[in-house]
Amino acid sequence: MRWLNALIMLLFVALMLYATVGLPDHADPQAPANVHVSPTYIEDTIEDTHTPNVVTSVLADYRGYDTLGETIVIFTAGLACVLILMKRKGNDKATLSKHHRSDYM
Amino acid sequence: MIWQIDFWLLVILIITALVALSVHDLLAAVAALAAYSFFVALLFSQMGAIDVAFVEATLGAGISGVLFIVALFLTRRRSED
Amino acid sequence: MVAIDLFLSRYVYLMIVILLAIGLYGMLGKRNLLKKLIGMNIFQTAIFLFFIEGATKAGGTVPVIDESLGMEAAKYINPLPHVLILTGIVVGLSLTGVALAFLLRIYRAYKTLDDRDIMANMKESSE
Amino acid sequence: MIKQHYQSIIVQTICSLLIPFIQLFALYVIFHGHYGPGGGFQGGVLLAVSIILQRLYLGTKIAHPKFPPKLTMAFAAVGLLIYGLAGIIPMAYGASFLDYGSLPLFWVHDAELRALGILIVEIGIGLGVFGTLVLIFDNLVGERW
Repeated sequence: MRWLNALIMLLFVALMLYATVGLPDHADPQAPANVHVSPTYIEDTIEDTHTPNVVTSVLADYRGYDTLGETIVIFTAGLACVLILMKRKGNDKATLSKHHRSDYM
Repeated sequence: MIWQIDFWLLVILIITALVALSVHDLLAAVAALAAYSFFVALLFSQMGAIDVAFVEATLGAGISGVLFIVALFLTRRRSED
Repeated sequence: MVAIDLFLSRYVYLMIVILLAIGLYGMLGKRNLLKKLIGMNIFQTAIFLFFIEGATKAGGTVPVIDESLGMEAAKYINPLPHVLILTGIVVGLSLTGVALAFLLRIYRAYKTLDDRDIMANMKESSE
Repeated sequence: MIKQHYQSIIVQTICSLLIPFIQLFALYVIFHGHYGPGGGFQGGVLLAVSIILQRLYLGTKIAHPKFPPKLTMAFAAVGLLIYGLAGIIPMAYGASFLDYGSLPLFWVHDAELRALGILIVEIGIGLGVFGTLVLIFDNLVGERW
């Protein structure tokens, strides 16, 4: 088992280092991620929204749908926390016995 | 971007990550994880992402540590490995 | 000189790969469930570092528009990965909260956090 | 676990002095998010930190009547509702979903209306994050009340 873990980690590191070769250089202004859509956001933010902080205007205006889904995810996580830790009906001792343990989990 | 500061912050990051995984006392591991999060926040602000640094410093180094410690006191503090 | 240039353009990726490997080791190699969770946090933060590293530009400053600096896109770093990672960090914390709730539930049922003990206990109870 | 209050007068004095300033700073972070680092997520987290600090130093017996745990779910739901209404109300006026430019506030104009819409949405996000984080903390602690 230990050798299997070591092998998986070695393969992972080798794959990641191989993938690093194709990435753009450190702080390259002409990298593909920096030239496609973000210049539009930076140049239009004052005119469109009067908001100097570009991160806020992209977060709440240009990509507001994304943030709506993310807020729903956080709310769902809170609900899941309540439901997991809720005290169930019937006492815990009975559900902890060996016969019912698979049902309990 | 001053590359010396960047490099040494990354080295400190690796050391704190190894410490967080290798101590046997889980409270010390959680403290090392909070220190790791704070150094990540420093690195984010060094890279120019101030909003992300703010959120990492409040969430990763603040509330995350509190939640881990609450779960720790309700379970067991020692770990075997 | 070529070696120094190559190192200066790649060292952040190298360190991030090391951090990813440490997080993966924590998730695979450690037996305590809380240690596995700490490893997951380290892995997650390394991915965030990779995204923020991809957003930097040489000669760019913080993405808050300053009137005296002008409006050209080359003077500010890329704000789009910052938005994605901002939401990613908050989702990661709520994920940690749900994982800790599961951990408390497991401890209440099995009285241990060691995954070999939990597996032995499950095998024993199913027989 | 934290039913009783903390038995040190120094900790109690410092925490009770610190909490109003944390809440003021959280409101500043939410409302100043247009011009500097900050916004709904950070402000909501700071509000949650102030409530969690109050629960830690006063103990749940005294701190729960000050901010009841039942309210946290309501805060999270109200935050999500504010966000959803800011998305749906423009649809009634013929615009698309989440288009703040046609919110029914007729005394502000185009770009300023969008800035106001961003502020409304940030307040919604802040309330949602605040409610959810305090909810998770209460449920994790609440095993041995």
